[in-house]
Amino acid sequence: MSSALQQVFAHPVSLKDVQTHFCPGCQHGTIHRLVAEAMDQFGVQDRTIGVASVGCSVFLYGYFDIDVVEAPHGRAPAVATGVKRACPDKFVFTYQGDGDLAAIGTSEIIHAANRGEGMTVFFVNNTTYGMTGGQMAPTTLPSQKTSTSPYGRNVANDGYPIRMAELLAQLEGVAYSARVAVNTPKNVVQAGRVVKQAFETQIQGRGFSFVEVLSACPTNWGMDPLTANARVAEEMIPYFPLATFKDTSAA
Amino acid sequence: MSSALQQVFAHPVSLKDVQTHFCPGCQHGTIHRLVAEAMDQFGVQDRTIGVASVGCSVFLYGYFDIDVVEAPHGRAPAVATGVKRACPDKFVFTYQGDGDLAAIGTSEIIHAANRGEGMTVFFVNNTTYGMTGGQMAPTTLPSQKTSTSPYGRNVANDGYPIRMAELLAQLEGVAYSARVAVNTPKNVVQAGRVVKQAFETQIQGRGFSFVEVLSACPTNWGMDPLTANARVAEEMIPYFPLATFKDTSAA
Amino acid sequence: MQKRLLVKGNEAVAMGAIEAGCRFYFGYPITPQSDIPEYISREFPKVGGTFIQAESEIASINMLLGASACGKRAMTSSSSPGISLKQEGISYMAGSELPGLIVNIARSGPGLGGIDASQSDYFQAVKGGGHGGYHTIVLAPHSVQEMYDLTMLAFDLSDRYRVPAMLLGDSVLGQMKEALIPHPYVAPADLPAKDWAVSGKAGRAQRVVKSLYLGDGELEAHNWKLHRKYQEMRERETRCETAGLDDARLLVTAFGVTARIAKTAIRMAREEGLKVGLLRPITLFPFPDKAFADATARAKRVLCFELNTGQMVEDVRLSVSRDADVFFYGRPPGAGSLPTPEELLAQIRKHYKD
Amino acid sequence: MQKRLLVKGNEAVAMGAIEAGCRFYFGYPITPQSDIPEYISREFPKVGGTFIQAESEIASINMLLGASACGKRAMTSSSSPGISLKQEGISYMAGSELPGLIVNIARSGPGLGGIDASQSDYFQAVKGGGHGGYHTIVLAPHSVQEMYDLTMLAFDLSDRYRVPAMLLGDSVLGQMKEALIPHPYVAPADLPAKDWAVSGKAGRAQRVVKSLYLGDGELEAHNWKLHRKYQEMRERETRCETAGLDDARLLVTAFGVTARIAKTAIRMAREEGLKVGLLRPITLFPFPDKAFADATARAKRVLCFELNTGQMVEDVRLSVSRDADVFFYGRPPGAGSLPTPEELLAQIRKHYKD
Amino acid sequence: MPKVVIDELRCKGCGLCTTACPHGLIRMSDKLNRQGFLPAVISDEDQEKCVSCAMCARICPDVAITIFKKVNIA
Amino acid sequence: MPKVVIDELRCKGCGLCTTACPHGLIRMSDKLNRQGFLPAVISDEDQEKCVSCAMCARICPDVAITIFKKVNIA
Amino acid sequence: MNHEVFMAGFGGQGILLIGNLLAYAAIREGRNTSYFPAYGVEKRGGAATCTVVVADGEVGSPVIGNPGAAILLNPLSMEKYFGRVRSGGLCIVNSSLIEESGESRSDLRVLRLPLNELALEIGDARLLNMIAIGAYAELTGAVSLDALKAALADALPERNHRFIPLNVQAIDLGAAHARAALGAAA
Amino acid sequence: MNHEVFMAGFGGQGILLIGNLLAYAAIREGRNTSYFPAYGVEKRGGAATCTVVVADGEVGSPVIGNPGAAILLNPLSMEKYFGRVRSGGLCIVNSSLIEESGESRSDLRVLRLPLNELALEIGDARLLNMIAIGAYAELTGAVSLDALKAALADALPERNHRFIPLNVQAIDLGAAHARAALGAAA
Ligand SMILES: Cc1ncc(C[n+]2csc(CCOP(=O)(O)OP(=O)(O)O)c2C)c(N)n1
Ligand SMILES: Cc1ncc(C[n+]2csc(CCOP(=O)(O)OP(=O)(O)O)c2C)c(N)n1
Ligand code: SF4
Ligand code: SF4
Ligand code: SF4
Ligand code: SF4
Ligand code: SF4
Ligand code: SF4
Ligand SMILES: [Mg+2]
Ligand SMILES: [Mg+2]
Repeated sequence: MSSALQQVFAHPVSLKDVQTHFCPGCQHGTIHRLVAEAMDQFGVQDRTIGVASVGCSVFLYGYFDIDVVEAPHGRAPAVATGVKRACPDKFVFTYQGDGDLAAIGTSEIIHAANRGEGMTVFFVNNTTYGMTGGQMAPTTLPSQKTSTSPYGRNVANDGYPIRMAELLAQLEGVAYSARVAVNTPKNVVQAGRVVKQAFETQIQGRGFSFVEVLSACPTNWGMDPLTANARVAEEMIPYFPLATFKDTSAA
Repeated sequence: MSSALQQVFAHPVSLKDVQTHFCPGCQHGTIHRLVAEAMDQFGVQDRTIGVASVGCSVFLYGYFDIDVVEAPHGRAPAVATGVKRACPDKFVFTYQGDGDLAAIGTSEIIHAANRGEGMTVFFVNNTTYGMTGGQMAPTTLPSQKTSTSPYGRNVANDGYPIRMAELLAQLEGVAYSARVAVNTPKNVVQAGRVVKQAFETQIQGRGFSFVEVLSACPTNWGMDPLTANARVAEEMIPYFPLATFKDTSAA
Repeated sequence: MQKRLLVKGNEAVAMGAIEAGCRFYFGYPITPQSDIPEYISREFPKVGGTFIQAESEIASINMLLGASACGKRAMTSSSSPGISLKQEGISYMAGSELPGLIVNIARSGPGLGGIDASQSDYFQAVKGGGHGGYHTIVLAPHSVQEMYDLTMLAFDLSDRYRVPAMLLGDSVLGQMKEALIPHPYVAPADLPAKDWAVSGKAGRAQRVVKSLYLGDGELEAHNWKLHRKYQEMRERETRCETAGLDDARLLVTAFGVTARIAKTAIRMAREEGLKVGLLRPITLFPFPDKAFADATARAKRVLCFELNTGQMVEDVRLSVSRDADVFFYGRPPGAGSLPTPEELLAQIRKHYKD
Repeated sequence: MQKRLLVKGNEAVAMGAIEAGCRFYFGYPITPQSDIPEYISREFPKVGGTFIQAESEIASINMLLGASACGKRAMTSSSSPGISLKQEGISYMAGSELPGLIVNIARSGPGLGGIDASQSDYFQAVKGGGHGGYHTIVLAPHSVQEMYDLTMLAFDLSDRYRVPAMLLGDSVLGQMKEALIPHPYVAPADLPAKDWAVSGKAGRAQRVVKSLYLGDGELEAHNWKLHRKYQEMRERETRCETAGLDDARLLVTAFGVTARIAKTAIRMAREEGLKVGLLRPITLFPFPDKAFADATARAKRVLCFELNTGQMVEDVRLSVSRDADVFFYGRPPGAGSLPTPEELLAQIRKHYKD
Repeated sequence: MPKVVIDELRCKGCGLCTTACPHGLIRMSDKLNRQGFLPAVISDEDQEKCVSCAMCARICPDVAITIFKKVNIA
Repeated sequence: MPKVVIDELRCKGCGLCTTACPHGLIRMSDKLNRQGFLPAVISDEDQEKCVSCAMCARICPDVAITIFKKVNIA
Repeated sequence: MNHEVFMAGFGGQGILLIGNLLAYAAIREGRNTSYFPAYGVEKRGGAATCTVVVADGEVGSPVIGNPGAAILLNPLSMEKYFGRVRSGGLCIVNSSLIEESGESRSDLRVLRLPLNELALEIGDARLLNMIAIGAYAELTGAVSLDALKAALADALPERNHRFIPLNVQAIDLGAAHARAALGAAA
Repeated sequence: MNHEVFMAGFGGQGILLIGNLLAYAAIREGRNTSYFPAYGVEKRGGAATCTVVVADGEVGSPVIGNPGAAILLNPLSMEKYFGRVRSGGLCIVNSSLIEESGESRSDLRVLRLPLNELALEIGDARLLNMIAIGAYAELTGAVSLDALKAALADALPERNHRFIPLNVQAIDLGAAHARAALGAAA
């Protein structure tokens, strides 16, 4: 009896083997990996059409080795509706930031969800507009300083951070809605599970599935990656609880 | 001791004494009256700015004797935000149909509500696009036939009727959200009470207030006024329950 | 299929689209074009088409973008304010080289305006209402028959050049009924395969439909590519109707509904012995500039007639021979105020010189 | 206030707006103009201004509409794709005769394109990207100082004519820093009172701000009224910079950032002894057509230079004297590919004739 | 002296008031008004039976009904 | 034979893996890599202590870490 | 020859139906035709108007400023449109609702018919529109009465085809009254 | 006289700061100037570049295809931009990171300085940018060293004003090395 080394953690096949443009400590990378892993696991890479949104994740097609359509800012759920209706047998997902999905794209996400479009939406909530330099997002926390809330988000003027996973769970077309984080290995594992649940929801044709992922944006938070990562647990999770808000498979 | 006649029900002062363009049995007229009565009661006619939307109620300025700004279709809450911010001491309201508010204007209503804008929104839900000839609205009931759902609303393709009063009540900026109907004298009285509650919410500066009113559209439902009115109780109220979903004054 | 039917203009568009194999419609109601979605919502179930009444015009154009990216013939329709809302999406489609049909049954503006016929959206359609200096193919029918025929043509041109196409009608053309002779759609044999469409990458390399070009010089190269397509279209795809050019001393030009009025006025003028010709652009983009240059090499006077205060007249001025004089007669749209043939005849008399 | 400051173009816009008394800003982030909302969000609290980061560009333009209807000086800013989204709202403002400032720090398109400087939004800005055939005032700064000065002017013109105004810049003008000499805003003494603004009808008749005109002939009359305003502006408000017109044999014309490049190229040409002049439109609408007609009565050759494939050149062609020749040199925008003065100089040499 | 005044010109003949009156006092005329509608009417006799509860007025979408109540004056 | 393979070129030096390793086996290098980052490293000695739990790999946003596990072969 | 007719009334008077009918009849006769409806504010009750052109050659403008003929069914239409009818033209006026007012025109043939009453004679108040169009066809010859009657099958929805005989009766009644009036006038 | 300089490096090397500094110095001297920065994809780390023009007359184009001078701080910048420097111009190259490669140009003055090491000499690695700009000013005379030093108060945020002396030292060090190289080359 001898021993050998077996690979237990490897780069997913659906993810291209390239360097990303993401900043150090940016968790878009982690979330990309989890989505790619699910694609691998369900064997859908070859029949997946991804819809890229406008935000730091705009280069989706540079990282995922799949067919991709680029949507205008906020409109990914509408574009994905067109895609899914045209190709009902494909696996269709959007990947959107919080500015994209919860601000300019509010109508599109609500109505795609309400129609129960058979798509999966990955929603990356980093409490800011990453790509454009850290402006206030609909999910920016009260008192959080951003480049357009330089004195801290003032809820009286700017409104309240929106909890999208909870809001969408209200809609009848939604089959699955959950919120996860990727700030600890444990949370990453749980996030991976939820991502796969969402995939399954679509593959089983149960309706619209939605995964909100809390994510760090060290660059625009003005923090080093470790501090930024710590903020996820300290400030974000208390406001944005991690939970599954709806799962029709459980019903 | 002699007897005389005292007027116990009169035309509100804030409502112009003119014939409306509404169809026979259309309850936009009733809702106009209730809003005008509240204006009279609170004495705000002279400091009210109404924001008209695009729908059968577009001629707001023809009926209410107040200053009015006309908004593009769906954008009344954004226009009203500009108005209220510019004139914080005025009473500002929008009056919107279900196509206007729950379809094209979804983003605007959600974010105005979420910001807690100190405005009042009257939302007339008649399960159809009245002005444009009876197309399917976001609130069209399952199986309801309209000119764009000629075989009846198919929820699998068209999605589900949205319950706006409940949805908005989820948002923190919302101080008051309720649904009423005007299909019976009793419901009209209750609707009047709720309208006044909404006025009070704004006048007390407590945030965003929202009143959804179920309303008949005999013309586009293809019914005579009495049948249409009966449908409100038979089909609409079961799906759109009459209730106050949020009232921060009660808290 | 040789029967003459009495058909509404809007329905002719829907019929033409279905006949041309369009099976995806995304739209939002707006007068005076709602007959299009209404007809399609009724007929699509019979042919297996997908009809979605979107939550907005913006969602519609982006659903169109998505379906088109999958290689499907797809369309949306709206009227002026709704078309304004689609401008970002149209620009994205142009940048992504996606075909697709956008129908504008134009109404009067600006703003909410009214629902009467208008030609005030000419600039928006032809010069590009969206950002970035792209073009769409713009076809201008002037009869119910053309509403049908040009809808089919629009799909073909759009697919051939991978350029979004717009059919620019107006309230009158949309709401009127006339005789229509439907005829079967025959796909041009040489339409290029849609080898760019996404479908899942099984058995081939990844495909990406996008308008983002950030690499050094990439966007410039992409824009030159688009520009070359527009030039090619300018050379090969201009279409117009002409009449009386042989002896015309004055040329009347108009598109769409005003061309109808012009035809009556020209007939009246000819009856008076005035040698008046017609040059009716059918493609507004590409604009039939050579036709104007040729025609004005002889007829040195052109009267441009529009239901606006002067838009196409600029393209006419840019197209005519240098020594030709271009006159304009137009009125903005407004309730119950369509110009009459008599009114135009008076203008013809005014500008006519033997 | 005579100090020369080193200021970024975007910030100069914000400074100019604050100085001109603008206290309402509504906008949505987009590169390369986000410095404007960032500056304003920082400075407005100090002057009692209201800054709202709206949920979208559409919400922004409609908040602007609302604040403007109340008679307030208000503004929004964005960049190309965002400006496309505002077209319906701009059309409504035009139709409702509402003033207000819309800043477009244009970037390259179509679609998502890139964030480099571009002049491909000329048509959209000048011909009306929205429906209904309206116009907005369009001012084209070419320096940081003008970003400041023309912002102030834009508010004044907009208020005077009750026409929305657009400041059309680009990435380079927005991102560059130059010397700025701030100066106090002085309101023109003859600005008309805003006796149309809503405020609650206390003590007076109802006021309505709207663009809907359904009565017989009402909309046509309204549109003629707008048209007359545009004509008045054409007569009174065109502005341009000229140089070397006395002896110029070739006129170079360009606006905004390309005018900067043109100035260097013209200097180089003059050094070579070529008599080259400059005509730089500052108002793109109203377009300085008389200036072109006058200048080309002498210099018979015009070279139009744009960062696109040919847009302003159409207005130039429509403006010059009939026997003048107009040449065009342009390149579409694209990452890292701004044309150089040397490149333009070569074109000058090519088209120059003594 | 009428307690219920129905403005014939405003009435669009929808009939809602007829169902709202708890005493069934209102009925529809069979004579078209100038707008081409059959307006609501109440007979003199029924005026007497009216309790001025204003149910009919409240439900009228066209604010076509005004209600008076008999009060005793000291 | 390494259980933990850190791709120096992919690593952006965020340090998240250092906090993720339950045994504190990973530390940051003090030598810049070609991208100008200080990459994560693990010493040969620590490779031995590694339990191949992949915590470090899971948290790495740049998928810069690959994990191998010693298995017995019959 | 070209025939243009403008028709107006309030919703429910069946203006659009007879406009359609006339256009269908023209198609049946192999002529060219255009039918153009116009409503009030977007879609809803209220006023309804339409213009029909019947031509042997190409139909030019489908909207006519001064039509050669008009059918006016209610007072409001009379007020708004009577003055627009082209000199030398024809106007059919529903005298049941439109009182003989001060404004009259000597340059027109004006046929006043008590359409509501005539319709009740046949037994259905809704047939007033058919009486009007029958009179129009008879007076102008724009289309033949036969074509008009045949076109009922095109213009009416299937479920109303059983009423075709009644409609034919109304068309004939209108034509008869027109002939009588014509005789009287001649 | 006109001076144009293009500068490039990766984020964190302080390119934009010295670009600003140069422009502020020009303003202090009463000259005209333009400063134009350019980033990579929207806003974020990665590459940073800028162009500064200093002129006595009006500044024409703020973006220069072939600048008269360049400051290149990392290998990528060298690869992309070295070839663009105008013939007869000057290029300051950070030899700490940029290896002497095959591609050299004889039509340029190229000054290779080990900026990282020099910065460490003064005690702060971040000062490499100041050394570079000192060298540039010295070699071109675009602005005086005094103006450059005075402009530190404009370009640095208040909270960093205490580091001004250190920055001055770095500027002087750069200038000294430039002079030395100039001497060597002369
Ligand atoms: C219509 C339009 N508006 C604005 C922008 C500018 N923009 C690009 S990305 C973005 C927001 C990015 O934030 P988010 O969606 O949260 O994604 P993140 O970068 O944070 O992942 C914005 C506003 C745009 N490209 N298009
Ligand atoms: C941008 C735009 N899209 C569409 C329309 C057409 N339109 C006018 S009103 C309306 C909907 C009316 O329905 P609703 O809001 O429910 O009001 P209702 O008439 O039922 O009271 C629509 C789609 C428009 N005017 N503008
Ligand atoms: S800016 Fe923020 S979201 Fe964007 S790549 Fe950097 S860290 Fe990630
Ligand atoms: S169409 Fe419907 S909503 Fe509009 S006025 Fe008529 S009944 Fe009322
Ligand atoms: S007031 Fe009451 S009792 Fe009198 S008619 Fe009206 S509903 Fe009937
Ligand atoms: S409710 Fe009003 S409008 Fe309806 S019938 Fe009665 S009085 Fe007339
Ligand atoms: S695999 Fe586990 S034990 Fe080994 S280095 Fe990584 S986190 Fe530490
Ligand atoms: S988590 Fe990944 S990128 Fe970050 S330091 Fe560790 S290996 Fe490097
Ligand atoms: Mg974000
Ligand atoms: Mg409705």
